[in-house]
Amino acid sequence: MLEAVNLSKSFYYGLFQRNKNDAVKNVSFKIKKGETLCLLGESGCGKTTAGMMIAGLIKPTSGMVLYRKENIFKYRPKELKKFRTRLQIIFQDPDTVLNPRWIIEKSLSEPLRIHGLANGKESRDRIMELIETVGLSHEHLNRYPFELSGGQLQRIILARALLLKPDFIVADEPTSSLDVSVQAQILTIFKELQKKFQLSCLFITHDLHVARCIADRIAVMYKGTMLEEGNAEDIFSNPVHPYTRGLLDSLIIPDPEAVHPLDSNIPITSDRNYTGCKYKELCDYREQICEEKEPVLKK
Amino acid sequence: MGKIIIQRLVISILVMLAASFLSYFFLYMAPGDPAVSIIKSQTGREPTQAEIEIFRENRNLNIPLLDNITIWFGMLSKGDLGISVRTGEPVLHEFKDRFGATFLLAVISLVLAVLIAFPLGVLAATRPGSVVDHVTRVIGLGILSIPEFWLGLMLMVLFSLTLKWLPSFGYGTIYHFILPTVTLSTGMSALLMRLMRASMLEVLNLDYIKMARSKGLNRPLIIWKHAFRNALIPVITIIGTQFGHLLAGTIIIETVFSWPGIGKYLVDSIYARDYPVIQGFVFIIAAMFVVINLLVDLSYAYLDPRIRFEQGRN
Amino acid sequence: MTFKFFHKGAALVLLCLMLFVMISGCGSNASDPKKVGEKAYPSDQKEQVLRLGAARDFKSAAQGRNMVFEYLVSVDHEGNPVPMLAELWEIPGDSKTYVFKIREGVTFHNGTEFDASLAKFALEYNANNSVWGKYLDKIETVDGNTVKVYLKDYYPLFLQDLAKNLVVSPDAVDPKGDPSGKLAEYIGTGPFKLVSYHKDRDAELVRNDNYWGKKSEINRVIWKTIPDPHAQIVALKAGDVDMIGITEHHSSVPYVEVPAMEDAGINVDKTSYGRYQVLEFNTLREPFNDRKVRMAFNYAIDKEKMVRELFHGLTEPAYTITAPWFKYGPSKVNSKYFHYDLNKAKSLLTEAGWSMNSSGKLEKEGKPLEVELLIPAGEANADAVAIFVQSELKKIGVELKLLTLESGAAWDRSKQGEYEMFVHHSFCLPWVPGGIDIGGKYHSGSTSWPAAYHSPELDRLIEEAWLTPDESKRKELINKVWDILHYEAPCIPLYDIVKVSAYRESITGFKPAPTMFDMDFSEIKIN
Amino acid sequence: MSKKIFPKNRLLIFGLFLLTLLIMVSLLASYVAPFDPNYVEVENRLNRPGGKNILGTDGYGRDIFSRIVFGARFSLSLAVLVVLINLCIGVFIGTASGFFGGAVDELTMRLVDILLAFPNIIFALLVIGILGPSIPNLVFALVALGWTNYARITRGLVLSLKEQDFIISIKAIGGGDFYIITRHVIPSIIPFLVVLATLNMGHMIMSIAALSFLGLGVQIPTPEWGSMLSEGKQFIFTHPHVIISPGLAIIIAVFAFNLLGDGLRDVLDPRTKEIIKT
Amino acid sequence: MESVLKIKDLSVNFNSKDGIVKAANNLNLTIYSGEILGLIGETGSGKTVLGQAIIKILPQTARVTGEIWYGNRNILALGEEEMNKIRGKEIALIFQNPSSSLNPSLKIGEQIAETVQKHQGLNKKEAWEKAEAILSQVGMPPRFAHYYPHQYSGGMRQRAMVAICLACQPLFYIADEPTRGLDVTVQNQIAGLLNSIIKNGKGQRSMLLITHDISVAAALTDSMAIMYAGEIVEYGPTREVFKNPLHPYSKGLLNSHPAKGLKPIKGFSPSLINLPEGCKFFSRCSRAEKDCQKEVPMFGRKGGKHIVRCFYA
Repeated sequence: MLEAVNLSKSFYYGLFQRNKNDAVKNVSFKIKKGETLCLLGESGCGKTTAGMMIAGLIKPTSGMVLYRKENIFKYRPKELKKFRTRLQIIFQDPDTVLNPRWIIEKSLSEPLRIHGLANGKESRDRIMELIETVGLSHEHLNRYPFELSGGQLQRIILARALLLKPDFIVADEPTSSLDVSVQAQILTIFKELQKKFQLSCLFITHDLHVARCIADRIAVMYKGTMLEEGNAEDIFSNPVHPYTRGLLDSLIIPDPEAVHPLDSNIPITSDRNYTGCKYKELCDYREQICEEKEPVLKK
Repeated sequence: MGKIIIQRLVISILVMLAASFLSYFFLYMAPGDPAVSIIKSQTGREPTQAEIEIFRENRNLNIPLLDNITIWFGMLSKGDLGISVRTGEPVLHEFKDRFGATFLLAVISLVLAVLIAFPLGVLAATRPGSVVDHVTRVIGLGILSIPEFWLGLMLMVLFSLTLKWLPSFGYGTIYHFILPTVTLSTGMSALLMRLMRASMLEVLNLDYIKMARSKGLNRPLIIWKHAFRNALIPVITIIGTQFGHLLAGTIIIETVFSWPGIGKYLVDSIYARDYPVIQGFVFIIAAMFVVINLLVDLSYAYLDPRIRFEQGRN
Repeated sequence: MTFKFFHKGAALVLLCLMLFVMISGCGSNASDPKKVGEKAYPSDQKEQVLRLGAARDFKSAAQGRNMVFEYLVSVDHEGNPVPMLAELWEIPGDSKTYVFKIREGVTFHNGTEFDASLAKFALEYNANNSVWGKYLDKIETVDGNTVKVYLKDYYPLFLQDLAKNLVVSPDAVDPKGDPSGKLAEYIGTGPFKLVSYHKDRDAELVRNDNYWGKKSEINRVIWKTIPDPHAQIVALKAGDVDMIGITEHHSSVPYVEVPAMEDAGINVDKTSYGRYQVLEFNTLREPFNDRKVRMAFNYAIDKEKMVRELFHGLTEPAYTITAPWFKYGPSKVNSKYFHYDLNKAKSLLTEAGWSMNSSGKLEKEGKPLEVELLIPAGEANADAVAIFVQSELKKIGVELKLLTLESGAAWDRSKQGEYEMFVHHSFCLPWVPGGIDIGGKYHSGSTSWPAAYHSPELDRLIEEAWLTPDESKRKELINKVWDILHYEAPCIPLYDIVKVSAYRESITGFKPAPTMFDMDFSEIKIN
Repeated sequence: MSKKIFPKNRLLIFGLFLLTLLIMVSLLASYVAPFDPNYVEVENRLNRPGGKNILGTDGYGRDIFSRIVFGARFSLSLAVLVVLINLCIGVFIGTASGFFGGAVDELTMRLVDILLAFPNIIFALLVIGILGPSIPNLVFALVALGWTNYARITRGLVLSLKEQDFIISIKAIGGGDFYIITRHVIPSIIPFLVVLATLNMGHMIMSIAALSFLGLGVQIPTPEWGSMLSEGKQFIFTHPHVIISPGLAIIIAVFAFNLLGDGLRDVLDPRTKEIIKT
Repeated sequence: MESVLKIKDLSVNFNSKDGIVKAANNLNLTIYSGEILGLIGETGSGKTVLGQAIIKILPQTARVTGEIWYGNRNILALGEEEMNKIRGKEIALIFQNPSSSLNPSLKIGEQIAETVQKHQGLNKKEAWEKAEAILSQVGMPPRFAHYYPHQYSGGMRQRAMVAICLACQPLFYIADEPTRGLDVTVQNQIAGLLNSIIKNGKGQRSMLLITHDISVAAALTDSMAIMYAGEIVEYGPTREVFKNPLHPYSKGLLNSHPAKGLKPIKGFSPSLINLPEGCKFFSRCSRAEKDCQKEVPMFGRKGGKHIVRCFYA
C-alpha cells in the first residue's frame, strides 16, 4: 500500500548553510492495507518530519515514498492532487487546524470544493452524515472553531479527513494535547472508523499506552533513526533494542499498587552529531563497536 | 553571533556603497547644473555661459560619470571623500564641522525621550486600566499626532516670542538646546512610552513574572529586574530603527531652529547639486546606520542571552 | 561554542567607548570655550563690537570676503569703475592695454607690502576664474607700483570684472604662491582681519589698524550665522545682534516684518541696487509672440497695489526693465510706461483676437487663454508675486497656472525655451544689468534665454555698443536698445527688490555700500 | 462579539466620529467653505480670526478656514492614495516572498532592509530635490520607501501563517498555492493590514505636511495644510494665527486616524498588538 | 497527622468578555504534613487556578472568596508584604511550563540565588554558593548555575524549576502539572525527584500535586481529589480511589486510560461560563436521576477518609 524507502531529511542552517542536522536518517517501512503502523519516539526524534514526508508535504533529502508502487515525489501536479484525496493527515493540535475565521461548515466543505467533487445539497448531506458518524450534530456546523473544545474539533478534523474517502491516514499525535477521557473518545472513534473505511494508517505518538491500544505494528525511532520495528505484541512482550526496553521499563502504570520506575538521576546527553550508535550515551550495553559504526536494522 | 555581525557588516558596506552611488547617479542624471546653482547662490544671479565653463573646469565637473566613480573609489580607499563643489573644501571637513551639532541634538533628544518614556511606560504598564494608564495613552496618542516642525514653531512662539524665556535659534549655550531637544524628544518619548508600555504589559503577563511573584520577590525587583530588562529588548530595536527617523527629524528641526548641523547643509547641497557632498554624506549616514545597528545588535546580545548563544548551542 | 567576548559588561563598555569616540571626534567645535558674541565682549566705549546677523556662512558670502579682501578697481552705485587698490589707470591707444598704478602704503594682513608684483599675482590668480582671463595676453610689472595688462582683444567689461576679483596674497592660496591654487587663508588688504571662524556658526574679525583707507570706529565685527530671517529679527530685537540684512546680496529681511521693526525702534534702511523682479515672456510661443498680448499683460497688473499691500510700500513698482539710473540703464526711454490700465489691457487683447466667452474667460478660436508661470523654487518673493499676478490676470479673463520647479530644473527649462512665463530678476552691479550685453538675455547669442525677445536689429545694436570703446557712442546705442525693448514689452517689470538692512538704535553712521556685495563700515559707530 | 466591545472603546468611537467629520467636510468642501480657497484679496490680508473670516485670512487675503476645508480634501485623498499604493505593492511583494521564500525572498528582504535603513524624509528630500516638487514626485517619493513596511510585516505574517497547521492541512487536502493565498492567507492578514494602514494614514498625512513645509510638496496655490504652514511661517511672529489653525487641522486628522488605528488594534485581534507595535 | 493547609469554601471567579468564569466552586480540601495530595482534573476543570489561589498570584480580574488556612494564618486575608514572606520561603509553586516560567535573561543560578537572598538574608556570593549546592541536590552539576535557561533541555529546565522552589527549603509545595509535555523517561525522573523531596522531608514537607495524568498520580500521591467543572467530586486515599472509584466521573476517568481499557465517557465537559444547575456531571452520567439535575449533591462519607459528591455512589 505505502512504503517508505530509505527516507532521509537534513536541515541546513547557519552561515552559508554549513551546519547540517539530520532530522530523519534512512527510515524505511511498509504499511499494508488496513494496517496501522505506529511510529513511536520521544519529542524531537524526527517522527513528525517522517510523517510529513509520507504525506508528501516535505521533500526528503534522499529516499522515496511509494504509494501503490508509485513514487509520490515524482507525481505530476494533477496526480498529486489526486493523491491528496487518497491520503489525509491529522495534526496534533486541533485548535490550529481549522481556519479560525471560518465557520465549521465552510471548513468542512472545503475539500469537496477544492476537488470539485460535490456542492450544494450533496455536499451538505455528506457532511451531515460524517458529522454524525463522529458523534457531533448539525448545530456544531455554524460555530467558529474557538467556540468548540479540543475534542470536538478533533472530531471535526477526523470528519474532514474522511470526507474525501481516503485510504490512508497519517495521524500525527492526534491525541497528545487532549485529556485522557477525550483521548479515549477520539481513539475509540478513530478505531471504529478505521475498521469501517478499511483505512491504512501511520500513527505517530510518543505515548506507549496509546501505541499499545492502536498499533498493529510499531516502529521505534530515536534521534532520527529507526531502532526497532515489529508487531505490536512482539515489541511489548519482547523488546530487543536496549532503548525500547528502557522505554517500556520506564512506563508508569495507573495503578498505585504497582512498583513505579521512579528514577531521579539525570543523564546529560549532548545534542551534537556524532558517529556511531545514536543511543550509545545512554546504553547499558555499550561496546567499542557502538562508538565506531552506526548499526543497521536487521530482522 | 560573531558570524552574524560579519555577515551584516559585509551587506552593510555594500549597502553604503550602493546608496552613495545611487544618490550620486540620480543627481548626475537630474536636470540642473551645479555650476549654475552654486554661482547663483553666491552671487544671486544666473551666470553667463563663459562663467559656467570656467567654473566647471575649475571644479572638475567635466569628468564623465564612470571616471568619476573610479576616482571616488580611489579616494575612498585613502579615506578621502573628495571636495565640495560649492565650498571647495574637503567633504569630510564639511561633515565633521557640522556633525557635532546634529549628533548632540539627536543624542540629547534621545536620552531625554528615554528618560521620560521609560518610567512613564513602566508606570502605565504596571497599572493597566488605571487613570495614569488612560491619561498617558490618550496624551501619548495626541502627541504622536503633532507634526514636529509645527510643535517647534509653537514652542518658539510661546517661549521665545511671548514669554521671552529662551532663545529661538542658534547654537552655543545650554539654553539654545532646550527648544530643539524638547521638540524632537516630545514625539519620540510618546512613541517610546507606548512601546515600553506595550512591551512591558506583554512581559508582565508571562509565566516567569508569575514565577518571580511566587518566589516572594518584591514588586520593584520583579518590575525592574525581571520584567524591564526583557521588555527592553523589542524597544531597543525600535530605538535603533528610530535613529533614522531621528536624523530625518533633525533635518526639519534644524531648518526650524537654524541649527548649524548636517541637515540644513544636506538640503542646500541637494539644491546646489553638490555631487561629492551628497555622495559623501549619504555614505557617512549609511555608515552610521551600520554602526547604530551594530550597537543595537550588541545591546541585544547583552540583554538577551538567547541571542548571544544562538550560534553557540548547535 | 560560547561567545566569551560578551562577558557581562563588555558590550556595554564597547557601547560607551563608541559613543565617546563619536562625541569627542565630531563635537570638538561644540566644546569651544570661547562664547563668540556673548557677554564676553561688552560694547563699551573702549571696544566697539559690531555683531552682524547673517543668513549665510561667513566664507560662503561675498560680503564676508569683501571685509577682508579688496579689488584693484571697484564700481560705484551706477556702475562706473572707481579706484581702489589701483590708484589710477590708463588705457593707452588700442583699448587693449591697461596700465594700473598701484596704491602705495597698502599692506596685507600678514604684513607684506602690496606692490606691483603682488598685484600681478592677484591678477594671474583671478584670470583663472574670470571671463577676462580668456582675453588675457600677458601681465607685466613695469616698476614697483605699475602693472600693465595686455588683452588679446577688446573686452569692454574688463574693469567691471576686476571689481569682482579679490586681491589675495600669494600666502593666502594653497599651494602658496601658485596662481592656480585655491584660496586657503584669509589674507587680504581689507579693513578687517579674520581671527576666528566656525563653519555655519560664526566668524570674528578685528579691525586692520594698518588699513590704507579710512579706518572704521569698529574694533571688532562678529559675524553670526542665522539662516532663518525671522530668527534674525528675533535676535536683533533681543539685542543678540546689532545689524541684519546688510550681509546679504538680496533682501533677506522680509518686507512684512519692517513696520513692526520700525515700531520697535529699530532703524531700517532700504537701498535700491536696481535689481528688479520681472516676469519673462516666451516670445516664441503663442500667445506671447504677439506684442499686444505682452503689452496687455503689462497693463493688467496693478503694481502699485502689489507693492502697497504685499510689500508694505517699502519698495517702488518698476516700469522699466532695469533701474534707469544705472550707467547703462534705460534712463531715456521714449516709449510710454505701462501703468495699470485694465481697459487698455482688455482692448489690446480684443485687438489681438482674444474675446471673452460666456464664462468670463478669454478665448481665441475656441482655445482659452491659459498661461503657465514657471517659478524656480527658492526665488525670493516669487510665490507672493505669482499668486498676486494670478489673481490680477483672472480679472481680465486669463487663467494663470503656477508651476514651481526645482531651480536647476527651471533653469534647464529656460535654456530650452520650455516655458510660457518665468519669474526672474534682473542683474545688478558689478554685472551688466538688464541683459543687454553680448550673450545677455536680450541678445540672440544668449544660451540661457533663447525664448526671450530677440531681433537682428537688437543684436546689431548690442554688438555695436559693446565693441566700441567709445563711451558716448555706446551710451547712444544702448539708449536705442532700451527703446526697442520697452516698445516690444519682452517682460513685465514688477518692482524694485530693495535691500533692507535693519540695525539697532545705538548704531549711527550707517551708509549703504555702492554694490549689494559690499558693506561700508567706515562711518559706523556704536553709542 | 462586536456589540459588546465597541461601546467600551470610547476612544475608537471618538476617532471614528472625528474621521467621519473630516471625510464629510472634505467631500462637501464646496458647501462647507464660505469662500473660494484661492480667492486673493490683498487688501484683506492677515485679518485676525473672527468677523467674516472665521479663522482669519492669510498673507494674500485668502480665507484660512476655506483653505483648511479644501486642504482636508487634498491631504486626505493624497494620503489615502499613497497608503493604498503602498499597501498593494507591499502586500503583493510581502506575500510572494513570504509564501514562496527562496532566493526571491532573500533578495527582496535585503532590498527592504536597505530601504528601511534609509530615513524616508531624507529619501523624499533627495527625490523631490532632484526631480522637483510636484504631486507625482511626492507620491513617488513616499511610495518608493513606504511599501517596505507593509512588505516586511506581510511577509512576517505570511511566514507564520504558512507554518500554521490550518494552511498545511489545506495543502494536504490538495489546495493549490493560489487557492491558499487568496482564500486563507490574504483574508487572515486583512485585520492586521487594516490597522497598519489606518495608523499609517496619520503618519502619511504628517509626512506630506512635512515635505510641503520644506517646500517640497504641492504646487502653489493648492490649499494643503503643510504648504499653508510653509507659507505662513513668515508671519509666525507677527500673525501667528496663520500657522496655528492649519497645524491644528493636521493634528485633528492625524489624531483621528491614530485613535481609530489604536482602537481597531485592540478590537480586531489581540495578536495585532504584538505584530504592529507602533 | 497534622494538617498543613486547609481550604474552606474557596470560590474563584473571573470576569471575561463572554461572562463570568466560575473556575472554582466551594472547594474544601485539607492537606496533611508529609503527604502528597493529588488534584486530578482535566483541562479547564479549575485545578491550576486553585494552585495559584493558594499562593495568591492570580490575575487582578480574579475574585476569590472563602478561606485558605496555612497554619493559623488565613492566606486570603494577608497583605502583599506578609504574603511575600510566605511565598518561596514557606510555600513554593512548581510551574507547569518551565520554558516560559524561567526568566530567559537571567542565569539559573541567579534565579535560585535571588530567592535565597530575599528570604535568608545572604549576600550575593553566599547565595550563589547555595544555588550551586541546590542544583547538585536536584542532580545537576553546579556549573549549570552559570547557564541560561535556553541552554537547558526540557527536563533540565523542570529540574531547575524544582531547584528554585527548593531553594529556601519550604515545607509546602504546589506542583502544577510538573510532568506535562515531557518525554516518558524524563517524566519518571521528575516524578522521582518530587517524590524524593517529600519523602526526604522527614514528614515535615507536603505537596499538592496538580495533574491530569492518573499514572503519575498513582505513582506519587498518598491521597487524591478529583475535580470536575470547578468542583471536587471525590476525595480519598489514592489506593482506595483507584481500587474503588465511587463517583461516576472518577470511574469514567480511570477507565478512559488506555492501560485501563480505553472506555470513554460520553459527551463533553461543560464550559465554566455556563455551568448547569445541580450536579455538573448530570448530562454525562449513566446513573443520573431527576434530582441530580436540581440539586448539587453534598459530600458523602464512604468509609474512612473516602468521600464523594454523588447521590447514588
